[in-house]
Amino acid sequence: MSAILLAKSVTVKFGGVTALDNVHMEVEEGEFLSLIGPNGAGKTTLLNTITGVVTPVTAALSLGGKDITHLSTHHRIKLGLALTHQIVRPFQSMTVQENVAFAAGYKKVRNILSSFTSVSRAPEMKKAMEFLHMLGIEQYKDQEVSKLPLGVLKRLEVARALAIEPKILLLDEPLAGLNSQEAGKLADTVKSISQKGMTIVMIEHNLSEVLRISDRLHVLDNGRNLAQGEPAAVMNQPEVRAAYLGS
Amino acid sequence: MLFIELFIQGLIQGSTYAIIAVGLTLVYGLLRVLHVAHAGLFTLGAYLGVAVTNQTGSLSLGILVAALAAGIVGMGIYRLVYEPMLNKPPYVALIASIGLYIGMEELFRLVFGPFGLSFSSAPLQTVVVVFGIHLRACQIIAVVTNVVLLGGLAWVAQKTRIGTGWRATVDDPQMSACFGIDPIKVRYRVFFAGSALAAVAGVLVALLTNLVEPTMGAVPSYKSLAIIVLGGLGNVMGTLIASLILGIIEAFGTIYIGDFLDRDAIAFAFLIIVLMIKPTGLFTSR
Amino acid sequence: MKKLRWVLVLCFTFSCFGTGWASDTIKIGFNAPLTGFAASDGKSSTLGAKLAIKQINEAGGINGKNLELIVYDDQAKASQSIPIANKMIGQDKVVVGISGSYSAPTRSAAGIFQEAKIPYISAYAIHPDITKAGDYVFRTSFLGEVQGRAGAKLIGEILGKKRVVMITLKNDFGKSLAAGFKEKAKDFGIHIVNEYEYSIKDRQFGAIVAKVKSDKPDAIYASGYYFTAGPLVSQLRASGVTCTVIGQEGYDSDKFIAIAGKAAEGVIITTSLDRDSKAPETADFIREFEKLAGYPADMVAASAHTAVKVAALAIKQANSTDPEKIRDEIAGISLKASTGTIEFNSLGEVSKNVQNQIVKNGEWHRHSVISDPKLLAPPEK
Amino acid sequence: MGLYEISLATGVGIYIILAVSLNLITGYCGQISLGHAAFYGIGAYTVALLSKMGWPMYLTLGAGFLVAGIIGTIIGLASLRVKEDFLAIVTMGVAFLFVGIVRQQEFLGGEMGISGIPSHGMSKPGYLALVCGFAILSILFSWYLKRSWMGFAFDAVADDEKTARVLGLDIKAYKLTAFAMGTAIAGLAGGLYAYYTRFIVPDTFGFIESVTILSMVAVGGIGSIFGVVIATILLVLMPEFFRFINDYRLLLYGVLLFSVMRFAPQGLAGFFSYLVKRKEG
Repeated sequence: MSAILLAKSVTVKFGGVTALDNVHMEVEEGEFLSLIGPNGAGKTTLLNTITGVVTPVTAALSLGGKDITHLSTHHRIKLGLALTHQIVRPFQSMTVQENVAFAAGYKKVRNILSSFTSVSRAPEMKKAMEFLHMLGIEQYKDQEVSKLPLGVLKRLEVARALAIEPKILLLDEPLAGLNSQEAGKLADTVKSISQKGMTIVMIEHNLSEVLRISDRLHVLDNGRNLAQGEPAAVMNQPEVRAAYLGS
Repeated sequence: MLFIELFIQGLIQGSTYAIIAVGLTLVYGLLRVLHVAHAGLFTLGAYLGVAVTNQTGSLSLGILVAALAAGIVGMGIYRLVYEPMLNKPPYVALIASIGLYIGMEELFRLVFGPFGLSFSSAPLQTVVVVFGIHLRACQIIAVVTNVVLLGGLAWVAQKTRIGTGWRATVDDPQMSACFGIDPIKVRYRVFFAGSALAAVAGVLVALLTNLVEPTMGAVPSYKSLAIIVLGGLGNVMGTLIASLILGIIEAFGTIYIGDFLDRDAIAFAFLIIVLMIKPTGLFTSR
Repeated sequence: MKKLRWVLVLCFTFSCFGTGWASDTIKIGFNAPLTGFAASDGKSSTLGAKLAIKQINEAGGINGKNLELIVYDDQAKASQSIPIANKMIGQDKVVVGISGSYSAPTRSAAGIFQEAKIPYISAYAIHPDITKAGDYVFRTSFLGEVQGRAGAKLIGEILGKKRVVMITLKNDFGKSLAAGFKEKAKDFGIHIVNEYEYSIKDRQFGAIVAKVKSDKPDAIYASGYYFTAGPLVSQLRASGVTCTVIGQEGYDSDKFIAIAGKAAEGVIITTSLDRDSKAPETADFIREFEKLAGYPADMVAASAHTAVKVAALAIKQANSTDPEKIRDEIAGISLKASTGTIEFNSLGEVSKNVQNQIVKNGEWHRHSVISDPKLLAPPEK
Repeated sequence: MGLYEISLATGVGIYIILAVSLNLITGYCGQISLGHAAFYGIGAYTVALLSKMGWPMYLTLGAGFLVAGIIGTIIGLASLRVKEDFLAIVTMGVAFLFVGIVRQQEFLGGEMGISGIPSHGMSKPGYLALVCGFAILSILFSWYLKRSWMGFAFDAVADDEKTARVLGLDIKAYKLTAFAMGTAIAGLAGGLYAYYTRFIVPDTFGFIESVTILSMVAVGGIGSIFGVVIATILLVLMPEFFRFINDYRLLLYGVLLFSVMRFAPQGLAGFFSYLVKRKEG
């Protein structure tokens, strides 16, 4: 199994603070990797470096074998990357279905000319229904996003990210803010998506769900690699326990 | 010799810009609103200042009345115009403010007539020769008032509790409310202070030109927008320095590149060049 | 809150009724800048025109009918005067149009009046292209170039000053004056040391004043209106510049003296309204205007008054309201008006003396008269 | 239709093209522009110069369209670097720069402007038909655009740029396209204005005119086509209807702008849909 996403010697500095110090991460095709570590370990910064939102001091990033270190964000997305936000960001002016339909039409908005010539939205609206169904929120399809509960919006984020048919899906704390029952259900949905072959990298603090659904763990602690490997084995390592419980 | 004089004239012009712009930058810092009608308060101050001085013969009373009246009108504008629009997109307040400015300009013309107002006998016109340079008392006072007022405001902003309250509310209204600072009161105080300063600037310009017209606020209404961008939004010291730099550039510009660009074009060319190099303006906006 | 929206919509629909009910008056159209930066000249010119209408109607009107002045506000903008001209011609059916406004709106209205074959008289706008619109367009004041040449003669010959600095207002008024001045400067031995330009919005002239001081000229030829020239002259004097300042009809208003105060003393301007004129037309006008308006007469009011008198006389002589006949009468007219004798050449321009006025203890007074027909001859074609 | 009505209708037609073109930039793409009159001016000056050189009308109008669009794209590039708070002020700077530069160049007629622009050669009603044709064309174009995927992309950019970028949208390209289209159509309106007045001065294309155009879009309801068209007709005709009360016309205009923004900030479009909803509700 080849590494679909490679992040080598990633160093990021914000002003004087070193957020990431020579971090190295590999993601295998089709696996479900969870990125864990205490608050401020640099998890979201690593994710943002991969998507190009944050510009690193040094880094060597490759996706599906192609070097994406110097590409702009939308180019990286076109190469098969997708990201959901820690704080949900639905399009307020659109309904739930339109949110996903817009993402589903990613081929049509790829270049200016094709976006101008294509008009029909029906196929994308239909495709959007599939993703909404996959995430179990098809009954909210015509509602304005401003009035929807957090759980639905979290699922909308995932559905929208899937709609651009990425090779690898980056989830930034998808379960944050959900009660345990909702979190469990969303975790199962995400697991089923992974089992259908989608490579997933998830940042999550809800360790019980992480251990339950992840194939592999990668642990960061104040900007450095701490450990990585099979979930149960990683959790038993003393330095991981110390990092979480604070020695 | 000529360069010194151009420099001084630039300072004088920059000073009047600064006193107007500071009110605008405070309001923008606080509410993210482009308060174009602020220039209407500048004109209102000029009219009241001259009218009261002509009646009572005392300039200081004129300035006081102008500042107080403009301050109250400024607060009224916040309450009636901007408060209901705070949650609306930015262009709503912008267009409303422009409509308000047009209305104010017309009201001045209808109330005070189209011919403009002058001092019956303009005070502070005595000429002082400072190593060869002839300066009118009002020109010197314009620079002094600017330094005193803005320096004082900057000091208040930095050192006093009210000032920190203002800056905290600019940064994060909800957070500062948790520390017992009522953001609404702060807004009223900022509108009062900013409008009063604009009125003082109005009287100063009336002293410099001895002419108050309904449309005298047109130039400051857009030029001070350029200044608050240059000076960094909500940044008092930044606004002061940006205004002085702009005044000096305009003074030298009119003489040396006057036949290529007119005065307004020089100011905005300078602004766009700065923004291209440093998109956040000369100084970091607070 | 909802009610207010309905009120807004209702009051708007009621206002849709036009005002064109028929009446037996002879209509004369008049466009002037009643709002905007030129509102003061708009008010003066409108009052000057209304005075003429009042005088004519009180004297029995024309062939038994009263004159009616249809006034519209063009904000001194070209885009505003186009619909106005069309409204005057199309709806109000004016027999003559008069411009009491600046050059830009007058130029665009002139083209429309020419096309509609209705005579159009420009009271004080000085742009050369106005009368070039065609044979239906006339001008009762002299061109910018002509007045500029008069300024050169005033400085070079009458005052004998040789080193001159020009401060030119950057609009068509200032530019055409400067062109005329430069054209004749050499003939009168004038050496132009420097020329500075300023925008109509400027009121503080610190930079230009400082530079002029370092040039040390014998005289300054500064173009502007009273609301720019007033501050300019007072700032020149305050910074120690003592040489004579020569202006033009744009200064011609008592507001100039009110603004510049003591600094106005000794300023000389080329204009067409002579305050000390013995001629009855001028003296009467000055007295009557002050009674009607409540403030002393100025050149803009006098020009509008003259233009209306020209139109009225032409209608009377044509004894008809047929625009073509009125046009022919205007072309051949000879009228002694407050701003001098009005006789048009083939291009619709006038050739009249230039009255130089000087500010003496706070008032405009006669300084000298230039009546050099060759110098002041307007263009023929 | 008398002379007056035709000239008024032609003026309304030109303003509709202008307002619809600004709506592409400000309404669809959410970029506030206070300098739109500069491109109106670029179109007018291009057509004025070329027509005086004898070029036929369709060529000059095409040139005005292209030149304004090209300069618009360049300005768009510069504006991409600026935070959206500053965008309004930078575009305002563009309005002043345009007038400031044009006023100083002799070949552009400087203060005197350019006069003697050859006539369009059509009858007045004929020219009105041409202007209305272009107006309808620009309305249909923006109506089609709203339905196309480009319109969908513009909605996303206007709604939340960061999210649109993370969904793979090339934000810069779409903003530039909106700028280019909007400024080009404004250039066309400028060309039509040049033939309509047959002489142009710099001041007609300054900051005040940009504010007038933006007010039409805002009063109409940002992003809505028919709201903007109705608001344009209202704001052009209103001063004409209130011609007889000369002294209060501008005051009324200011009050109207203020009260629409105060009481119906979503503009006429919002106001009508509010009525429709209330009827259904």
